[in-house]
Amino acid sequence: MTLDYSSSFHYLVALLPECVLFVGGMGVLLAGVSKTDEQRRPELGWLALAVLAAAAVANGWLYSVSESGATAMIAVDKFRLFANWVFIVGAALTIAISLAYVSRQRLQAAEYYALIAFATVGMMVVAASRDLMIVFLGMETVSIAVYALAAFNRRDPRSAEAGLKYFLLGAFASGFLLFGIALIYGAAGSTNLQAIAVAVQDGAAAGGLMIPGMALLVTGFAFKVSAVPFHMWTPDAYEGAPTPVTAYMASAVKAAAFVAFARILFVGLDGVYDQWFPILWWIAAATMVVGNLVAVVQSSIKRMLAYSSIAHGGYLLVALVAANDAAAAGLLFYLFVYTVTTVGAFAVVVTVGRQSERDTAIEKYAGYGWRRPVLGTLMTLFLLSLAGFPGTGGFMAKFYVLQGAAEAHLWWLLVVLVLTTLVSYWYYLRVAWFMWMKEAPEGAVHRVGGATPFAIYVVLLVCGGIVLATGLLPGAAIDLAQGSVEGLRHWVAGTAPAH
Amino acid sequence: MATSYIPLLIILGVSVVNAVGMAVASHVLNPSRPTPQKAMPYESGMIPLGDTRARFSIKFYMVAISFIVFDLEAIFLIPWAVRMRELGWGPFVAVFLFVVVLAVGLAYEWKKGGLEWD
Amino acid sequence: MLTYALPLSAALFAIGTLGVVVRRNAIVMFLCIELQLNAVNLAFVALSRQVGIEGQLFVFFVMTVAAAEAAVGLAIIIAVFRHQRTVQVDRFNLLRW
Amino acid sequence: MPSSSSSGATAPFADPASSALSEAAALPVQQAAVWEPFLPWMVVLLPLLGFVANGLLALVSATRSAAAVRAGGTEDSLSLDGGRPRTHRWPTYIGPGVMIAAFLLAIVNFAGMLGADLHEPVVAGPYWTWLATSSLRIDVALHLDQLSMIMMLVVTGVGSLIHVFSVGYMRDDPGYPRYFAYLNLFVFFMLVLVLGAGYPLMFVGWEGVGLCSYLLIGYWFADREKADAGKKAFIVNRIGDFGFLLAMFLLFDNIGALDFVSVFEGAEAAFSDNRALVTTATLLFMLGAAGKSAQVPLHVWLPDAMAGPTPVSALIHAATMVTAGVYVIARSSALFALAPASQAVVAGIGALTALLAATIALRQYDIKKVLAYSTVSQLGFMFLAAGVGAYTAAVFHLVTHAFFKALLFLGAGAVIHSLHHAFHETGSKADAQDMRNMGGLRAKMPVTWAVMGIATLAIAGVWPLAGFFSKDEIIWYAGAWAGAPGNANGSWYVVFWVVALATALLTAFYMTRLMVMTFHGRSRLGDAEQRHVHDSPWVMRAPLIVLAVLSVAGGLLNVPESLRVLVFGAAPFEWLHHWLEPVTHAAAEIQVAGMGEAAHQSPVGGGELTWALISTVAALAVVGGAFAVLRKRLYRTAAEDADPRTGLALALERKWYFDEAYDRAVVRPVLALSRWCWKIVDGIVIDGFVNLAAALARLAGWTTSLFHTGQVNTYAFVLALGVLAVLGAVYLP
Repeated sequence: MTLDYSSSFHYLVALLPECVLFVGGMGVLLAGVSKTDEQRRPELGWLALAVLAAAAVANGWLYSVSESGATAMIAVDKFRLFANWVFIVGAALTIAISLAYVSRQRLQAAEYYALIAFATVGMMVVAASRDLMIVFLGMETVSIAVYALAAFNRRDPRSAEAGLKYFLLGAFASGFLLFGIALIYGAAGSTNLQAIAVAVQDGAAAGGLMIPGMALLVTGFAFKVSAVPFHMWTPDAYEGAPTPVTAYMASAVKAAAFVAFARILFVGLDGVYDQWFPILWWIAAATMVVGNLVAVVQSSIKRMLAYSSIAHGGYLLVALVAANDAAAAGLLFYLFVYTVTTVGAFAVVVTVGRQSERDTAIEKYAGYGWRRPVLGTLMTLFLLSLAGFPGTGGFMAKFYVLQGAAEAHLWWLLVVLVLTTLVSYWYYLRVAWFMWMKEAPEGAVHRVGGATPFAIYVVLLVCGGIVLATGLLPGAAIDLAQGSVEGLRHWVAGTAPAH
Repeated sequence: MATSYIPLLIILGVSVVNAVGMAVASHVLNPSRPTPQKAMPYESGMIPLGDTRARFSIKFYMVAISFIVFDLEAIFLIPWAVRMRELGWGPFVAVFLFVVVLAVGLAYEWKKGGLEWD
Repeated sequence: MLTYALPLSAALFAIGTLGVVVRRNAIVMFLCIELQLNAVNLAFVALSRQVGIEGQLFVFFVMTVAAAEAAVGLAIIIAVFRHQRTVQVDRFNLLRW
Repeated sequence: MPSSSSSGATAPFADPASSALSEAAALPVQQAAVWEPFLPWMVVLLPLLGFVANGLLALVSATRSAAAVRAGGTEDSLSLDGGRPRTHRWPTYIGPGVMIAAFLLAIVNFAGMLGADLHEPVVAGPYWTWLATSSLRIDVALHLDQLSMIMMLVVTGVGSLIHVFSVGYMRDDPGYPRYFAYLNLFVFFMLVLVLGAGYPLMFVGWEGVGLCSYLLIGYWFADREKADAGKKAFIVNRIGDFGFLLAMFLLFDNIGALDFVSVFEGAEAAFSDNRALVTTATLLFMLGAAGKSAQVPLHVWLPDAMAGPTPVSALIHAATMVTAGVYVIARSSALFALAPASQAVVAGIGALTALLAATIALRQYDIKKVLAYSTVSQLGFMFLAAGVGAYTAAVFHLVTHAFFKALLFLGAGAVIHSLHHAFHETGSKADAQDMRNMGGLRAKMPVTWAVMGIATLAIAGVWPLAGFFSKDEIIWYAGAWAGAPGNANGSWYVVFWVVALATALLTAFYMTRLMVMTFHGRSRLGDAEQRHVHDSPWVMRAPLIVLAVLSVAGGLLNVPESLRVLVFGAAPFEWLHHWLEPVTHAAAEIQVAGMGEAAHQSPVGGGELTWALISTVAALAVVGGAFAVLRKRLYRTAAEDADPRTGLALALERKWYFDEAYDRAVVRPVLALSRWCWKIVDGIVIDGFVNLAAALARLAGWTTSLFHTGQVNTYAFVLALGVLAVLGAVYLP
C-alpha cells in the first residue's frame, strides 16, 4: 500500500512497529504488576522478547509499504527500516543477557523490560522522523528511559550515581539540542527536514539564526553520541550502570543518535555542509584520538569498553563527515556490526561477573580463556572485531567507512582512523592476552563454577555468528545497507548534493 | 499599548527600591554590638536542635509527580476540546488513544500502590 | 518583538547554563536545566509570531518532556540521596575518570 | 623443464628487460593451452582444517587439565608420563599430515603450470564476493602465477619439513595440540597472503600471520618476558599494517580496484601524470614490508621474537612470514618500477639493514639471536635486490634462504633441545641457548654438525652451495645498477654495492663464529651434561637432511650463463629468471624505458665470473681464517663471563641501542600521552579548569562556594566550553 497521510490512520500504519512495541511494553508492565511472584521474572523477559519479535515482523511488513513523496513527518524508507533492525536486534540481545542478571540482582523485571521496550520505541521514532521536533521527542523518550535504566539497581550506589550524572548532563545537553532546533525553526520557518533543506537553498542560512542553530544542534548530538569533548559523562555512566544496560547504551542508544544525526546532516543541513564539515572534522579526529588513547590506560573492562565506544563513535563520525553514499551505507553497516559485537562482548563481561558487577578489572580475566574456552574464544572474536581484524565484521565495517572517506578524499581523517585503530589493538588484545597468556590467579580456578545461562550462550553464538558472517560473507548485509541509503541524500528530486 | 504598563513598572520599581533600601539601611544604620546571647536565633527561647530542613515524606513527591503528569494531560486536551467538532473523528481517535495510554499509566500506578497514602 | 525576545531567551538560557556549571546541589542544577528549557520555550513562542502556530505547539511538547524529566530526575536524585545522604554532586566520587 | 632459449640469452647476465621484450616478440600472443589449476583452494583449506581439528583437541585438553586442577591435582599431574592422551597423539598425524597433503597438491599444480607455458596469471575463483559496493568489488579468489606458485611451494614444502621436525621437538610440551593448531593456522594465513588475488585478501593473510606470530612467540606464556616479546612483535607489525592499509586506499582512490590484475593494468595510466602519488603509495607499501620483514628501523621485534619455540622461529621468522615483505614488493613490482625514488629507498633500507644486522650478529651469544640477526641481514639483501629491480634475484634468495636458514634454525633447535634435556637432567640452571655454554658438540652431535656446516657454507656464499648463486646475483645487480645510464641515484648504488660486499664477508665471519662456539673447541659443558647430549631422533633428523640437500642444490634454480661453467653446465640456464618472467616483465619494461639498461659489469670493472670467483674465494678465506683463529680461543661460560664490555663491543652487544632509543622516543612518550589524555583532557581539569573557574569567580567577586566544583559541574563546564568553541568556530573563521 502507499501512504500519503491523508488520514490519521496512515500514521498508525507508518508507525506500526513502534505501536506494536509500545503496546507490548505496556503489556509487560501490566503483566508485571499483576504478578508479584519472584519466579516470574524470566517470563517477563521472554514476553518482552516476543513483543520485539512482533515488532520485527511489523518492521519487515513495512518493506511492502511505500510512501508518496519523501517529505512526510514520518519516513517509511529503507534507511529507517534498516536502523530499526539494528535497534530490535540490540534490544533483543540486551534483554537476553539481562534475563539472568535481573533475577540474580532482584531487579524489578516488569519495569526493566518495559523501559527497554519504550527506549527502543523512542529509537525507532528517531530513525523514522523527518522532523526535528519528532527527533527531539524520540531522543527524549530514549534518554528518559535510559536515565532510569542506568540508575535501575537501587541497591547499588554506583548505579544511582551513574544515573544522576547521566541524567543531569543528558538533560543539560538536551537543552542545547532544543535551543538549536528552535533557532533552525526560526530561520527556516519549519522543523521539517525537507522544508529546511529547501529554505537553506533559498538562502535561509544567511539570516543569522541558521548557523548558530546548526552549531547547537551538532553539539547536542555530539553529546548523545559521546563525541569528544562532550564525552565526559560516558565512562562514569557506563561504568556505574548495570552491565546489560551499559551494553544497551553503548550499542543501540548510540546507534539511534547516529541514525538521526545522519538524516539531519544529510538531508536538512546538507546545504550548510561547508559550515558543519570543519566542526565535525575536528570532533571526529579528537574523538578517535582521545577515545583510543585513554582506553589504553584503563584497568576496568567496563570503562575500557566505554572509551572504546567513544572511539568507535569517532570512526562513525568519519562516515558522517565523508557524507557520501558509500559512507552512509558504511555507517548503517558499521552500526549493525558494532551493536552486535558490543553486546556480545558485554555478554561475556556479564558472565565473567557472574550476573553482577564483580570482576570488572581486566586482571580478573587472567587465564579465563583456558577455564571457559567457548566464552574465551568468542570474547577474543569480539575483541578482534572491535579492533577491526580482517575476517571479522569489524574489519568490513571499518573498511567500508574508510572507503567512503577515501572517496571523499578525507586523507587526514583516514590516517588518524588507521593510526588510532592500531593503538586500539593494544588495549583490545591486552584483554585477549590476559585471557590466554596469563595464568589464573590462585583460587580463581575454583570460582568458575555455575553454569552459564542458556540465553547467554544463545546471545554469544548469535553475535559470534553474525560477526563472522559479516566478516566473511558480508554481501547480503552490505547490499541491504546500500539499498537502505539510496535516495536518502538526494533530498530534492533531481539535484544530487555536490561537494 | 506598551505605555499602559508604565504605571505598573513604576510601582514595581518603587517597591523594589523601597524594600531593598530598607533592608540595606537597617544594616548600615544599625549599631552592631553582638553578644552571644543576641546571636542566638531565639534570644530567650529554646536552643534549636537538629536540621532546619524538615523531612518530607516521599509520598508528597509521588503525589506531586502524578499531579504534574495529569496536569499536563490537560494542555493537550484543551486545544482539542475547543475545536473538537470541527476536527472530526481522526483527532478524536488520536486523543482517545492518548487518554488510554495515560489510563494504563494510572492503572499501573494504582496497582503499584502509588495512590495510597498509607 | 523578536529583537527583544530572542536575546532575552538567550540570556535566560545562558543563566541556566551558568547555573548548571556553578551550582553543586543536584536539585538546583536540575532547576537551572528547567530554566534552559523554558528559555527555549520563550524562543519558540516568540518565533511562532513570525513563523507560524507550530511554535506554540512545540512548547506543549517541551513542557511535557520537562515534566517527564522531572519525574525521572527527581526519582534518581532520591535514589542517590538514600545512598549518600546528600544531593551535593561534588560528594559523589564512586565513579571517577 | 622449459628452459626456453630465447634470443636475448646471449648477454652474459641477461637483464630482464631485453629478454622480456624479445620473448614477447618471439612468442606473439600465443595463448597457451588453458591451464586449469587442480583444487587450488584445497591447498589453502587443508591447513585451516588442520587448525580446526587441532584447535578442538587443544580445547578438550585444556578443559581436562582445568578439571584435573580443580580435582586437586596440578598442571603437572597431567604430564605425559602415563601414556600420551589421545589429544596429544592425534596432532602428530593431523598437523604434518595436512601440510604434506597441501604440498603434494602444490606440486601437482606446479607440474600443471610447468606444462602450460603460462603468460598471464590464472585467477582461480572467485569463490565468493567478499565485498561489493557501487565503487569497489572484492572477490575471494586465488591468484596463481609463477611467483605465487614458488611461494606456495616454499611455504608448504618447508612448512611440511618443519611440522615434521616439530613432532619431535614439541613432543613433551603440555600444549602440544595447541601448538600444532597455531602452526596450521599460520600456514593457512601465509597461503592466503601469497595466493590472495588482491591487496585486501593479501591483507587478511598479512594480519593473520601477524596474529599467529604473536600467539606463537608468546607460546610459553607463563614466561612474562616471552609474552612481552609477542606484544612487541604485534605492535611493530601494526605500524607496518598502517602503511599497507593507507597504500591500499591510495590505490583504490586512484585506480578504483584492488585486485592485482586490474591494479597492474591500470597503474601506469592512473599514475602517469602523478608520480608523487605512486611514490607515496609504494613508500607506504615499503613501510608495511619493512614492518613485516624486520627492516631497519622496524627490525627490533624479530630478535625478540626468538622467544617462541625454535621450529616456529624457523618457519615464521626465517623461512616464510618475514619474507612477506619481499613478496609484497615483488608482487607490486609494476608499481615500484613507476617510482624510482621508492626503489632507491627500498635498496637503501635493505643495504643498511643488511650491514647493521650483520654487525650486531658479530657480538651476540644467544645462538638464536645470532640467527635472528642473520635473518634480518639476509632480508636486507632481498630488499636490496628488489630495490635494484632484480626481483628474480630477490625471490631466488628468498627461496635459498628459506632452505638454509630453516636448516640453521632447526639445527640450532636440535642443539638447544639436546642441551635443554641435559641441563634438565642434571638440574643445571645454565642457559641452553647461550653459545658460551656450548662448545665441542661436534663429537656428540655429528649429524647436526654436518648439516649446520653445510648451511653455514651456504649462507656464507661458498661455491657451489645455494647461497653462493643467490647472493652473488644480488651483489652483481647492485653493482650493475650503479652504472645504468639513466640512473640519477647511481652513486648511491655504488655505496649499496660496497655495503653488500662487506656484509657478505661479515656473514661468513659471524656464521663461522657460531659454528666454532657451538661445535668446536673446548666443551664448556660439565661431565654430567655431556653424557646426555646426543643427536636428535630420526623424526627431527630427517627434515634436517632434506633441507641440507636443498641448501646444496638450491642454487641450481637460477645459474646465470656466465657462471654455468661453475656447475659444469649441469643446471638449466637461468631457470627461475625465465620462470618469473611473466610476472616481472611489466616492471622491467618500465625500468628500461625509464633509465636504460643496467650496465653489465661491476662499478670497478670485471665480469661476473671474475667477481663470482673473487667473492667465493673471499668467503672461503674468511671462513677458513675465522675458523683457524676462533677455534683456538678459550671461551668462558656465560656464568664466568662477566667482563664489562666497552666501546664498539658494547654498542654491538646492545644492538646499536635501538631498543633503548625506542623506549625513550616512542614507548614512554606514547604511554605518557595516554596518561596525559586521561588525567588532563579527561580527568581534567579537575585541577586546571576548576581553578580557572574559581579564579574567574573570585575575579567577579563571586561567592567562594565555587571553589569546590564537583565533577558533574566540571563535566557540564567542559560541555559548555565545547559549545562555546563550536559556536566560536562557526562565527570566527
